Amino acid sequence: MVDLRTSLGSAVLPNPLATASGCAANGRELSRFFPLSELGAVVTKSVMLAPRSGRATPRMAETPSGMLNSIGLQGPGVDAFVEHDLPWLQAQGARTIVSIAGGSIDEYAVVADRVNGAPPGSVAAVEVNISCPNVEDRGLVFACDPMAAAAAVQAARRALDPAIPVLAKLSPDVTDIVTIARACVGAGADGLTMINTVLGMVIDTGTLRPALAGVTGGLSGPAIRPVAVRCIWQVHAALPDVPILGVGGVRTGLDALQLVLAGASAVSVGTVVFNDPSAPVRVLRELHDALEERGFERFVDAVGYAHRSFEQEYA
Amino acid sequence: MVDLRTSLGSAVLPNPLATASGCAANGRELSRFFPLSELGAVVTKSVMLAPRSGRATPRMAETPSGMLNSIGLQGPGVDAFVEHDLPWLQAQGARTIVSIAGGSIDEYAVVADRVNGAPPGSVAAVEVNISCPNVEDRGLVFACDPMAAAAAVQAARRALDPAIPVLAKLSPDVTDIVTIARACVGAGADGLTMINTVLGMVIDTGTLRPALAGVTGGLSGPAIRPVAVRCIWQVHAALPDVPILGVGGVRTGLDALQLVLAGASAVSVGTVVFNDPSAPVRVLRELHDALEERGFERFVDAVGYAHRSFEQEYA
Amino acid sequence: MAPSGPIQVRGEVLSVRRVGAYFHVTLLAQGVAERVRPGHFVALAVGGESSSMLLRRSFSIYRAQERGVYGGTVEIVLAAHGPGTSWLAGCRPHDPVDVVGPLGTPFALPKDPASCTLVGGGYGSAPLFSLADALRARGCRVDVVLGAGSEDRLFGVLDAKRISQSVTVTTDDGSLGHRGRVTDVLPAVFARADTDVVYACGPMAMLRALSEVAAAHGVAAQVAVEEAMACGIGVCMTCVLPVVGDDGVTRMVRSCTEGPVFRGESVRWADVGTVPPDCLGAPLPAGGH
Amino acid sequence: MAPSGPIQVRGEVLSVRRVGAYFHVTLLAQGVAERVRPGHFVALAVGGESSSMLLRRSFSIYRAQERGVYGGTVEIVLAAHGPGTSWLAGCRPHDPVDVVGPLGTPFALPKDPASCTLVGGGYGSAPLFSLADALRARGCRVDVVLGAGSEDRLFGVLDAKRISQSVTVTTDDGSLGHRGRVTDVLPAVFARADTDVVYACGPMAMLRALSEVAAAHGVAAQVAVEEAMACGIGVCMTCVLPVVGDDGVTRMVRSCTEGPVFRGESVRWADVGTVPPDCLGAPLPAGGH
Ligand SMILES: Cc1cc2nc3c(=O)[nH]c(=O)nc-3n(C[C@H](O)[C@H](O)[C@H](O)COP(=O)(O)OP(=O)(O)OC[C@H]3O[C@@H](n4cnc5c(N)ncnc54)[C@H](O)[C@@H]3O)c2cc1C
Ligand SMILES: Cc1cc2nc3c(=O)[nH]c(=O)nc-3n(C[C@H](O)[C@H](O)[C@H](O)COP(=O)(O)OP(=O)(O)OC[C@H]3O[C@@H](n4cnc5c(N)ncnc54)[C@H](O)[C@@H]3O)c2cc1C
Ligand SMILES: Cc1cc2nc3c(=O)[nH]c(=O)nc-3n(C[C@H](O)[C@H](O)[C@H](O)COP(=O)(O)O)c2cc1C
Ligand SMILES: Cc1cc2nc3c(=O)[nH]c(=O)nc-3n(C[C@H](O)[C@H](O)[C@H](O)COP(=O)(O)O)c2cc1C
Ligand code: FES
Ligand code: FES
Repeated sequence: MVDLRTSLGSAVLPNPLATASGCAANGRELSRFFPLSELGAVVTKSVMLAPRSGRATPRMAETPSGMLNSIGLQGPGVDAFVEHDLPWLQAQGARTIVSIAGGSIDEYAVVADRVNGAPPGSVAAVEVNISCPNVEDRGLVFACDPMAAAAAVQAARRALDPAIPVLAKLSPDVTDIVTIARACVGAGADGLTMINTVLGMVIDTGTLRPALAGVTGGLSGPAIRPVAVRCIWQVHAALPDVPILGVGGVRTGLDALQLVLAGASAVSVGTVVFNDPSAPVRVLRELHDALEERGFERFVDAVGYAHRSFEQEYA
Repeated sequence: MVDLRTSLGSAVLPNPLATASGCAANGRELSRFFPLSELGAVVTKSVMLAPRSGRATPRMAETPSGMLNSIGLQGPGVDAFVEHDLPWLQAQGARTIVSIAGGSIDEYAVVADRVNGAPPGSVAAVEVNISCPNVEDRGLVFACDPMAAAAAVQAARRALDPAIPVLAKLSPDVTDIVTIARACVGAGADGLTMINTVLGMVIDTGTLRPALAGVTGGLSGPAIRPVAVRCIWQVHAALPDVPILGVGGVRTGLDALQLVLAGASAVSVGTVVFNDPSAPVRVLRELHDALEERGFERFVDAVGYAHRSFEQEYA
Repeated sequence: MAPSGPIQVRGEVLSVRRVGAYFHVTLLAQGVAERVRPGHFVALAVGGESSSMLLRRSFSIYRAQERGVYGGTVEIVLAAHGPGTSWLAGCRPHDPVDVVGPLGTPFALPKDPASCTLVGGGYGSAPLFSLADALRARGCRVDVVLGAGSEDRLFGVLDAKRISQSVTVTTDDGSLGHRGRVTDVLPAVFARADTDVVYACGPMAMLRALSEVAAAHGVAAQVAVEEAMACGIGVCMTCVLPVVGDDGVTRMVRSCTEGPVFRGESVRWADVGTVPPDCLGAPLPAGGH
Repeated sequence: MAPSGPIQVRGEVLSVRRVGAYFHVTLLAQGVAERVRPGHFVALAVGGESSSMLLRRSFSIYRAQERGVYGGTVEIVLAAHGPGTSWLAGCRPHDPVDVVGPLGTPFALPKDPASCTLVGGGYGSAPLFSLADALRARGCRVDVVLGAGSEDRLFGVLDAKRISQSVTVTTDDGSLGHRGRVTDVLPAVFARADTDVVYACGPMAMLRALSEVAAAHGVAAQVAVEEAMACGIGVCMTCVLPVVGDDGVTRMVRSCTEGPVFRGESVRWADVGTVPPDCLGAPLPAGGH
């Protein structure tokens, strides 16, 4: 038996497996396939201040070993979320990482503040999804600029009880992810979630037009796993003390292990849930067995392990 | 019969199908599977000034619907290339797009100059691979900075006969590809090739170390096709008059059609050649039939067509 | 009470039979059948272990049997249309197929005996046969209308005769029955059968036209829609369409969970594929904040 | 003259038979067999049409027949090791498999009758049987040494007896023959057979050790290496290893095209997996320009 406990900042988790924001709704539907308490954490769909309808359909297109989505953050708004979803999740024994989003620095602050008002113990951590367009700056995505990213993270951090760790969720669509990571940590992020989807596009060869109503969309799934591993590797090398929640294309326990060896302290399963609703618990089991076979007694010893053997060999 | 003729700047091609740099060596091996003259163009492996051994092995890892490579531009050096490969390609009736690379602005200039000295008619165009580390600037990749990208393109452009079109090959690993595209066009690029590989990484869960000797590598294949379509779409929207050689994950004629509808005037088949050595001619056939079924009489009418129907609907 | 809610099981192909333009696939899927009600669907993983196709394909349940010779089975009728459905059509007995189901909200059944007209477009007839059984068990009158492009795209005409008062067939090309659309013949059927409720499954355009005809004749409509679905289980929000709630508010509603069966008049057909400006949480008009 | 060079054909699985720890797969591949010479390999596409596995898998050709009952066939011996080889092992008769071959540079045959020792490690024995036939046709003496981890990982021991003067078997666990490595027994075989040339195929570590033993005994070595290959046809440059040319210069050479067969002493075994600093075009030492 491998000791699977891990932590993301001050959030202590019984194991490193989590859902990914937007790939598990707010837990109810998946709870029909396995008890949410078996996971290290449930990461909820990014919530904004007001209810949102999201974008028009088509919202998805299948791609080789992946998919493209453009949902547009459909959701009930933070008040309904805090009132209905958080208590339900707590009652299930889930550890909830609340993903928040905003269209302005102010919105991040207000949403974080409302989450801060949730009953004590119902929020294990807050993940700040900064892959949103900033309506106050020509729609530029916060995650693509270190200053904007830092400002959004700082707004959330300030609104929240210091006991609640804040994770900044980074986009891979940048020239230098380490710079963005540093900016977020400088702004008070206790940890980082990597990666959000990769900007992509599919053209429908029947209609001869973009397949998604939103034209471009986010690419996810096993296709992007090598990008996630690379981002985690780069950031862990630069900021070895900052915990990382790894996400991107995890399908099996060995995939999760890759992210862990690159530097992730916990791992989310996203798109693969659509293929296999019980994937999070399956991947957890497979990861456990993979660690055991490789002689790890504690999960945390595997975090970033590929750097260690690498430095030894080449240093 | 669809009229398949197309052009990349002043280079007129009988059809839009090409190989991709580094995925067809310098043509000899593929010519055992089909006559190179059947393609619109052969894009050769990026050549540098001196012979290069490339990196240590392992140089590749398979990934879902793709692969990672880190070859390190192994090659014979430009003089041997001009002496042995270009005449052979010309004798085959191939139209050759010569891909050049450099570790410094000066190297781009010198390599371009040597290519310029090749027998007349043996070079249809020059593709400038700017996804190389600049040894004079802390190893920063030219393609990641508009100034550096422009300088490399300009060095090549100046060394070459104005009758030879220059294509700048862009990397998708940037926050804003349109800025880089504009810089390259400003520096004299007659066209753009998009996209080079996406930076990725695989960790070997057996050795618990990076799978590639080069640690990170370039992700290619159908997995990245949505990224290629998106980059072509964005740049064609911003610079509709600049011809684009599309590349990234093309496996079928319908995949090629996606790149064309997004704005590509020609399409390279790269990694899929490893799966199917006759893919370039198969994709050409499939693309022809797909255009015919959709009522296109001329290939060039399909270039960027998805923008047109899109503007009509939403403008 | 029967167990309810979806489960995930490693199923197995028992048989694949060609039926006209379609394939009738029987799957062994332990534990699913006892949960099925008419209108439910299943989501199947496609392409095998090394598949590049990540998303499941959804299919209406044609028949579910708690125990046949082999244990619980689920039957579907599929059109081999793209790579996923072609892969399924090419499966052979004993091939493993991962099954998630039953999914979705089934057809609502009338509490009292009523006259029910069941309308299927193409393979959309598949879920109507078990529905007919359930309705007849409640003493309802059942009339069936089946439409398709051509004769080979009709499914279950003979079956339908066994279970209904009347069967009316339409084809676009006139290769069988009335040449035209199901909506051409519906008013006559409604009149003849004195229809209280119409149940329908088929292409969106048919459901839309049918919902209008039903509304015009004061007939309640229960329609099973088919929207592109990434997950089928309610977690991804790709399968939404604008639906008016009992409170009069339009919401973008998941067709995999709140649907696939909706009341015909609750779907804002003209706005499918858009977010109507009066929808809850719709983006503010440009210039707003 | 027989046609030469590789072709690409849509082949078909004729049979898959378990042999010890391996699978013996017979493929229908029109036009390939007549081009095959001993030491050639084939590259097979794996996973079917919707496969997420893009790269072909390479296999030594065990046997190639220009016309059997079914037309030209190619046989391979495979270890189901990862997803691609497992997929092949799970194929059934009539499944289509795309075949590219024959590929690579085959074994060089001696011009005059010579004493040849053939050494196979695990499934590495597969290409040796057709080689033995070719050598015997030239009047050569053939002795065979087969080694593996355990008995079930030996391939073709009985076959080998038919075609050779002597067969020596080694296993790491002693389950058959000598307990130990092939290199333990080679000096004795060389002495007994007065070996001129040793031909070998198997794991890299075995080939390295064997090349050293051969050099020490003044025996020429022809070894077929196994490097990870992305394309198999010479276009990608992933499969390189450092090899000393006739001009004394070390180059990173493609094992799929210049190889897989190399002269044992030409491979810089200790430097495989690196780029030796004296290799043509090696990076300059840090600090250089
Ligand atoms: C509730 C429901 C019930 C259905 N019942 C049946 C049935 O009984 N028989 C039958 O033949 N088909 C049915 N379909 C349609 C069937 O799911 C699609 O034809 C199938 O998913 C297409 O997959 P493909 O690989 O062939 O095509 P592709 O075009 O390659 O599919 C690509 C992606 O788009 C999605 N997609 C494409 N077309 C549709 C569609 N029409 N509906 C939903 N998703 C789509 C696929 O699921 C996949 O994710 C049903 C769909 C839904 C939503
Ligand atoms: C010239 C040559 C001849 C070979 N002959 C045989 C044979 O006769 N019988 C046999 O069982 N195997 C043989 N192999 C090895 C066989 O190609 C690999 O075992 C197989 O590619 C592994 O695929 P996989 O999907 O099972 O493993 P995976 O590990 O999933 O493969 C992933 C990728 O790595 C490559 N790869 C992994 N291991 C190897 C390897 N050992 N050699 C080359 N590529 C590898 C694969 O081609 C694939 O691209 C040969 C290899 C070469 C190069
Ligand atoms: C349908 C869908 C919806 C998503 N919604 C969100 C979201 O609301 N907030 C967020 O931070 N990430 C969202 N993501 C991104 C995922 O959380 C994850 O970062 C990404 O998909 C990569 O992981 P994967 O390959 O495991 O899916 C979404 C992804 C998908 C596929
Ligand atoms: C093995 C390999 C080697 C490559 N070498 C080069 C190169 O030398 N120069 C270059 O510009 N691109 C190189 N590329 C990138 C391809 O030309 C192409 O841009 C990329 O692979 C995306 O296309 P694809 O998905 O069709 O392969 C290489 C790609 C691969 C897989
Ligand atoms: S298909 Fe995912 S929510 Fe409906
Ligand atoms: S495997 Fe591609 S060059 Fe050898």
